[in-house]
Amino acid sequence: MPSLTIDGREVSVPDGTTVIQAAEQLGIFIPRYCYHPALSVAGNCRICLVEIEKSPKLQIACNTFVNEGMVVHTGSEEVESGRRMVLEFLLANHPLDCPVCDQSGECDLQNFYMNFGLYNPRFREHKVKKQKAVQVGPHVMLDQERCILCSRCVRFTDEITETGEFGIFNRGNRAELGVYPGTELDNPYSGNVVDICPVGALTEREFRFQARVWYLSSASTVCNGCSRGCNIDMHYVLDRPHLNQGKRVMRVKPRYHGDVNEWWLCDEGRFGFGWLDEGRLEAVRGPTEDASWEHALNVIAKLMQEKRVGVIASTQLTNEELFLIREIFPDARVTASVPERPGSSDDFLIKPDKTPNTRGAALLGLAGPNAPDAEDIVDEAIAKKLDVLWIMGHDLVDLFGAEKARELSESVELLVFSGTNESPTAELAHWVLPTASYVEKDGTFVNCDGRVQRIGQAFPPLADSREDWRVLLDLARLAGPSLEWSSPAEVFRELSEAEGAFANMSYETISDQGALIPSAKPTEAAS
Amino acid sequence: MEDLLIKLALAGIVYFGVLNLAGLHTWVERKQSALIQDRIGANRASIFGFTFLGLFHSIADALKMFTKEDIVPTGANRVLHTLAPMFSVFFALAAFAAIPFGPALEVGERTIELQVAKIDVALLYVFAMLSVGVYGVILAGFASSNNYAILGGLRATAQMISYEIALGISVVGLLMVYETMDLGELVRAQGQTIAGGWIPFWGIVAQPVAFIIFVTAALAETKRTPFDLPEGESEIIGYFVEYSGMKFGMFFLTDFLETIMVAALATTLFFGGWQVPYLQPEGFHFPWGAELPVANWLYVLLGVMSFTFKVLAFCWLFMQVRWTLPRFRYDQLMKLGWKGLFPIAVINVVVTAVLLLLFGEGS
Amino acid sequence: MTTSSLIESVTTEFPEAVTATHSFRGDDTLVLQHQSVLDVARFLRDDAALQMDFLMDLTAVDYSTFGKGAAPAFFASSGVNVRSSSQIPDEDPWPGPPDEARFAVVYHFYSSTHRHRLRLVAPVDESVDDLDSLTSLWPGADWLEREVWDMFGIRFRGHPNLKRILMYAEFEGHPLRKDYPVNKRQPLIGPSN
Amino acid sequence: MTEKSFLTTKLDEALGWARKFSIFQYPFVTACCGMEYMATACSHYDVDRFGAGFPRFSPRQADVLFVVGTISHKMAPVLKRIHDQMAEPKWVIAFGVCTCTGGFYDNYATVKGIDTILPVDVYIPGCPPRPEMVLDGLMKLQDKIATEHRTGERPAPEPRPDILEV
Amino acid sequence: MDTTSTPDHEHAFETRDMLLNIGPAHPAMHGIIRIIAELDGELIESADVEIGYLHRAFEKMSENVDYNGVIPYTDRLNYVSPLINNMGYCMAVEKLLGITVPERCHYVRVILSEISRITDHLTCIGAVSMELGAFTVFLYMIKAREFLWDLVEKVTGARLTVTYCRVGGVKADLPDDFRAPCEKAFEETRKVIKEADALLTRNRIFVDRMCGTGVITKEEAIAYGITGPFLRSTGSEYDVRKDCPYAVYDQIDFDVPVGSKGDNMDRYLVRLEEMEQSMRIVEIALSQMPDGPVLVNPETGRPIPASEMVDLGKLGEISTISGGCAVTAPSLEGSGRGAHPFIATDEKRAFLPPKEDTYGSIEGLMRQFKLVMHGHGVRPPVGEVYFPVEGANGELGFYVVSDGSGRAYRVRVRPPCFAIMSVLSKLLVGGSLADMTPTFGSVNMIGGELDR
Amino acid sequence: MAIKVVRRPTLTLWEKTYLPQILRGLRITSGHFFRNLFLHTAHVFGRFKDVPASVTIQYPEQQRGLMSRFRSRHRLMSREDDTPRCVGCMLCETICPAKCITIVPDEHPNPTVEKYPVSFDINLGMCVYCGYCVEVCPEDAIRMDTGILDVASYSRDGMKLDIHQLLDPGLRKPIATCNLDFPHKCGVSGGEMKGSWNGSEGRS
Repeated sequence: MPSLTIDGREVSVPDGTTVIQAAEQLGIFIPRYCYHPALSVAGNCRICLVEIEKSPKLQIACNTFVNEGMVVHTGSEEVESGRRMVLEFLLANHPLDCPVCDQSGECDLQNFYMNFGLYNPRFREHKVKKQKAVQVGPHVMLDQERCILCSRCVRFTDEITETGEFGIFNRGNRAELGVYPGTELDNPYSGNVVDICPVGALTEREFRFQARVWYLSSASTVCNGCSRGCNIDMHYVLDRPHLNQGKRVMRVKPRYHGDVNEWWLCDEGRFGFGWLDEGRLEAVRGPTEDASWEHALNVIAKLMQEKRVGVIASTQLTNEELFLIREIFPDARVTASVPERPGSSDDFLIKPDKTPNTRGAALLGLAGPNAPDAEDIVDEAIAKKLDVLWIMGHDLVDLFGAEKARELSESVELLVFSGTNESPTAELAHWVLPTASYVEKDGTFVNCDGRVQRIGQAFPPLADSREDWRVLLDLARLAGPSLEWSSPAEVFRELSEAEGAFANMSYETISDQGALIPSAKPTEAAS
Repeated sequence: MEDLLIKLALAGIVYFGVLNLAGLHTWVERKQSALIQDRIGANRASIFGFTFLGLFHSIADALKMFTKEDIVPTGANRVLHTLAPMFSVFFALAAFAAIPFGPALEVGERTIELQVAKIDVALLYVFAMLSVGVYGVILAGFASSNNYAILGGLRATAQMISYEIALGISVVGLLMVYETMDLGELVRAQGQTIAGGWIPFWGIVAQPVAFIIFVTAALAETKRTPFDLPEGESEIIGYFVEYSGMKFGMFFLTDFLETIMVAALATTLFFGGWQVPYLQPEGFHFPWGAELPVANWLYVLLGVMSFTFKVLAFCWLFMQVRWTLPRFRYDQLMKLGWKGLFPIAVINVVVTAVLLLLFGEGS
Repeated sequence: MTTSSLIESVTTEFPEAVTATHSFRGDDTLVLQHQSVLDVARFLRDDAALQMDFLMDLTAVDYSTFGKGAAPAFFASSGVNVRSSSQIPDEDPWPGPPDEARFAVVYHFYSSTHRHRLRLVAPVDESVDDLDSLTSLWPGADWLEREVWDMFGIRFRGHPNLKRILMYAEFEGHPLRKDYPVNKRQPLIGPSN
Repeated sequence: MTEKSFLTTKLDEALGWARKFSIFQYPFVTACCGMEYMATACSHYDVDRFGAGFPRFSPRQADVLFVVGTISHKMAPVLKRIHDQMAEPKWVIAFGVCTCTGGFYDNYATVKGIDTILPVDVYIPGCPPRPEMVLDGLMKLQDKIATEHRTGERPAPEPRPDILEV
Repeated sequence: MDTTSTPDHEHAFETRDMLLNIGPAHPAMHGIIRIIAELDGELIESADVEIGYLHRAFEKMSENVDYNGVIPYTDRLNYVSPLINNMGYCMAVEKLLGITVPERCHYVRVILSEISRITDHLTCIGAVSMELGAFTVFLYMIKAREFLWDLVEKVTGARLTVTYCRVGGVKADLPDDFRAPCEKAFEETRKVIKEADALLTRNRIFVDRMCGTGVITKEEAIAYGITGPFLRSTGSEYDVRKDCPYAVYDQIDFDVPVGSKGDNMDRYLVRLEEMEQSMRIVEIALSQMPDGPVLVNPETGRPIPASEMVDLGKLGEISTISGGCAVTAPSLEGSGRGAHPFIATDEKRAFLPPKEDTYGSIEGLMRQFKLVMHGHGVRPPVGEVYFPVEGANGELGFYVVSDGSGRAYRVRVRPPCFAIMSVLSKLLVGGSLADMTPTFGSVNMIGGELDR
Repeated sequence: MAIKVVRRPTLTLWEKTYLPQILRGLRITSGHFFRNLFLHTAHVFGRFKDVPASVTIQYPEQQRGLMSRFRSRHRLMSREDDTPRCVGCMLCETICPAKCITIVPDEHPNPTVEKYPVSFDINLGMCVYCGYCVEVCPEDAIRMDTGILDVASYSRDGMKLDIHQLLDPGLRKPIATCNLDFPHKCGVSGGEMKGSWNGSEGRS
């Protein structure tokens, strides 16, 4: 354990640590372009220069291993001037692209320049022209002029996805990044190269020119695309509806979580947010024209008390909502166990189970071996053993075929559909309740590893839609003895008391890292 | 019958002239203030492409005000509210009847006095009309059921009553000098000359102090700046705050009518009315001995023109004053009226009396 | 009077009332317990060496979201800290907002004789009702305190007429509090007379 | 066209002409725009040239309500009342962006454009509008008044946000 | 016009005080305050002053825009002398940042804020005289103001809401041909002041109305925190420009006019004299300010149209354009690379680069973006400062708290007329209704500043 | 410190009679009156044309010269081929304190241009003429030098300018069809996108 001094503060780190890592432990940020903790060290950008005492020249922090008694200065005048030189070189051929570059605002060239750049440029030569706006894959655009050849993306495709599409061609100031001829950057993780690109060379095809990054607000949440539960940041814009055709969510970025997804996110999760703003249910629909929430809830509450009820809940719902369903419908036939066709999967992030909370539903007894099967409930309903059936988000037409769905809607007295988006089932339902999507509400999911993670509300529900938990609580208030809870946090508190698996958990302890369910055996190590 | 026709004709001429003059007055006021203030003033209203220096704006104003909605505020006394502006205009107009605006015209056998009503105590009549006019203002203030209007009305009342006294006393000296209350006679009396014929013996010569008092008090009577307290816009907006449309227009008109009235009075009392210097009914008698005979019609014409010119000059002066001075404060106004003008006017009368006693013809 | 002696003379007089001092960018500041504001202010005004005859300004700051502003989306993903515009240090760095209290009532004093200025900061919470009004010392504090009440909802003990001044009486809430959204409009009120 | 309707039309046109050139304004001056309002009214621009030289401080006597400057929620009822007090026919000019749309004061205290509480005839944007812009707006109002009398009806109300209940 | 309490005819014979509701829409109230006065005849027995009718949430808005974004809002604080507000705010933020600006920039700010002060006093005196009925004086004053506004427009590109100062400098240098029109405008102004002086100062009507009305003692004024001409009329000599000099006021020789009685007359005279002193300051400043950029300067290079420069820059042909000077939009005159060192601070993280850099180099372009993008911009260190300047009405203080982000955490203005207004009801009581106008007029209440 | 105590006027007895000051005042105002009257008359006869009789600028016949720096209505600069110089970098939209600029950018087929504004609207009803947009534009694409001052309008919508009007300051009315030959989607220009989106518009 060598200990060293960085900017006057002492730290002990394991052997083989680099200076940049040691500094990070102290919370000292050393600028970097080529260095990325997940990738091998290349040491070619030279921006991470630090001054190490007794060393004649400035050293790059990313490739210098710590020694006992090392004294490092990261902010001295000499260091800054060294970095200034590096920046001068990097900018010498950089095009004047900030106005059209999607990266400006989160561009490390801009950031570092502002901190210690050379404000009055000395380099006054013609810039080398290269190819601009090359589409290298279905999701990624490349601008060779902006590239600073840090090779992060090359290393990513070589080391993480091991697909190796990228390469650096030519030499000197003609060197340029590109994909190998005949290949295309189409691996399922291609979006990640955009994240790791420190400048605007690689940009997202989908996000391209939709909004400037400084308009974006960010909310941290968890991807609902599969049971992996990757941590993500949802970037959205609410106050500029003229952008991106009025869609609120602009893009999704992975959020670092060492045990779940590290820095990465699959393309499916990254670009699969379109449904949040498209084809949404916006108003309550019912048998009458002037359907309203109050009306709908009254009808449902009334029938609920008197008739035989079935609920097909969804594993897209949060634990709190599933718990509420269980509490509110004690006598009903309730299940969240719906046979979905397994999707694609790999051994990196993507899981075959495409819903985020199967594990949670199972813990609450709504899914898994003990829970009734959805198809059975539907059959019971068709057989008139149930009068009221509430479908939460599932598309029965897709699951059991149009014929059966139609039969169902005719045989039950009341078919309620609640969900976020239009679906064929919604057409058949008697009452359609628009509910909030997962970014519009608070709650928790349990991922495949048994990690309880909070999703957190990013923005209020669209139009007249309401969060499921709010709907359920309102219903409970109308139907029977009132539940005293008024927020997901309170529901969760109750849940943690009621369910052993969630014992001693609260939103505070979950925080942004999630909490492992003690009983959950780590089925597989997170990669 | 013929007399009646002549009277009617005279009345027609006078009121046509006065009302037009009042209309013109709005234009003059606008243009004059514009000139004083380095502006241009209204100049864009045009009929068939002619603008006549913005003269049509006055017509537009009148037309518009006639057709503007008339509002009687809730809580106001409807009858009094309607009556007040009419009061004002009526008495302002009535006063003009006694003003002689030219020498007697001889048509054949007839001698026509250019005066609508020949009243022996014309001066009293005019003052009476002016005083009654204040009721319009008081009623307006009272009937509007608005605190600002009441304040305006109260101020107007106090102001007019206080200044009326000074006004009345200021002309007493004049009466003593000319020994008549008939305005026609008064004017004729001012046709004499003194100092060897060099100076016409006008009221201003006979009573210079009275003139200043008279003009000041008369300005106060007309509520013109610097005495525009009843309508002091920046303080209380005015007694007519609740008036709209033509009723407001009437107050507006009254304002100008009274200005003209006062100008006419000042002319009549102190500037020899229709007298032209050195012009006697037969012709000019210049002090250096030259004479120039003038026909009667020319004499009358010159007289009327002289009168009109003098009135206009006074109007100009009043407006010039209006655009020059700030406004008095209420107590200062009262002080000026009671402690300034009133005693001076009295002293003036006494001095006049003493002088007349010593040097007068009667002595 | 120099900076240090100005602060010192108050600290020696009120050793337990003053909780912190600094003079960031040359502005002498005393952080006080709010109970002692009246006494300190009286001392400032009457002490011959201080003679702070002007109460220049009286306002408050809602520190409830200080340093908790939502990070813009791009910082979250880039991971890069951007330095503040200026790194020009001050000899006496600003110690930061008062820790526990939500609000800080800020007084600026000036002495026309000695030409020195002093800032008093009194941290208070919403519930505090023993912050004394300075109206007894400076009549000019009347409106200033009313404004603080109006904008922040901080009460002053002994104020003769603590009612809204800038907003209308029907207005609900205190707009300069950080939890009041900037464009949250309330229904228009009808004519009040 | 019959003789009579010809006459009334002519009369109406004359009336339109009169109203166009006799504009007594009620300046409802609240803020910065007042400075430019002064500039417009004074010697250099001389709004009197358009027959709009008389500011009447009684709404009863005014034809055009000049709303000059930001209207706050506290002020809105007063403005509304003054508009109600004005005698017909009356027009409203929104002077400056604060009155047009609320401008950049989009906050708890301000009204987002006076057209949310009154009908507005002419909008003069600018912050504050230069006197030339004001005179231009005034001429547009004059056009509107004349058109109104020529065609016999007030031009259809312009689209504007729903009137809020006051 | 807004009135209360209809008289009750039934009790007409009881003597009662009349409750008069003056404002908020009243010609003398400049629109935006309301005085509920109890009248005994013409005497005001009690007066309740209500403000807030122009509350536009300046302080709240300032927390929601970046540092330079506050400047347009400061224009509209005291909208009669916006440049002083600009200057006060910018200097407060500069103090917070710990940066200084070039000397010429200081002089430019001083010149413009003194011109603003003249326009403010012109408007104030004009308004007072108008309300006293001397309408012509008002028109003369506004006429003179128009000449001064021409100067302001020439420098800043706007007549009233100038948005001229920036954190760390000013938007543009003075134009080369500034001196001559300035002299011309001052000549006109002096003429007007002389005329106004002749029309008013020794006119007994005016003197009677101004003398002895709205009297306040020095001690009272200080207790109310009153500053500026209002305080100086009482004989106190407190003037921020002299007592706590900022910018270059300590290098300029000028007099502080003070009164003796503290009545409306004194305030009128002090303002009249202050205009003269302000003109003197401008003249001195013009003569002793350091020279600006030399126009034919090899440094500034040959002129290239801005659009050409942008296109060449985009094509990477830097060598063609480097060293050239951009011919920019006319509203950006005087802010080019040549003028930049004279009007802007050295601190590059606070001030936009000259247009040549933006158009012609990636460094300048990045700096431009960094200073504009939300969350980047000018980011002062955490801290709080208070910075006073002498506004037209008195001490205009800006208290700025920063939490280190791109937006101010709190901006507080110490509005000079707030203090004066708080004493107004006291000044009115005992006077007559007619005294209200000169007293209120001499307060020179500016709604934007009072209510913010 | 230089203190100057202002001299209060002490009126002489003669001045206390009001008269001297009235006369003096009348002299001044009459001076203006007669001077201007004389000059106006002289102008009618074509004399002394170079001495103005009044300071009034008779807008609209007479236009007061604007200072070169004056910020008037905006315009968008165009390239040689009449397409806008604007690349939709949105700095102006960002800095605009009034949020009166709305830009919808899109991809331009020409990779050297890359980005262009599909719509560029300025709501003059919001604009405060601060000039920040011109100051921050890195492309010299927007200027405020048209000198257009007749911006008054009969409706809120009349104050909104779309990209066509901004490109051609002479254009007063929105044109129905697009005659610009750059890939400009006329369909979405103008005010269509504004406010149509649910939930974003705060209710006032």
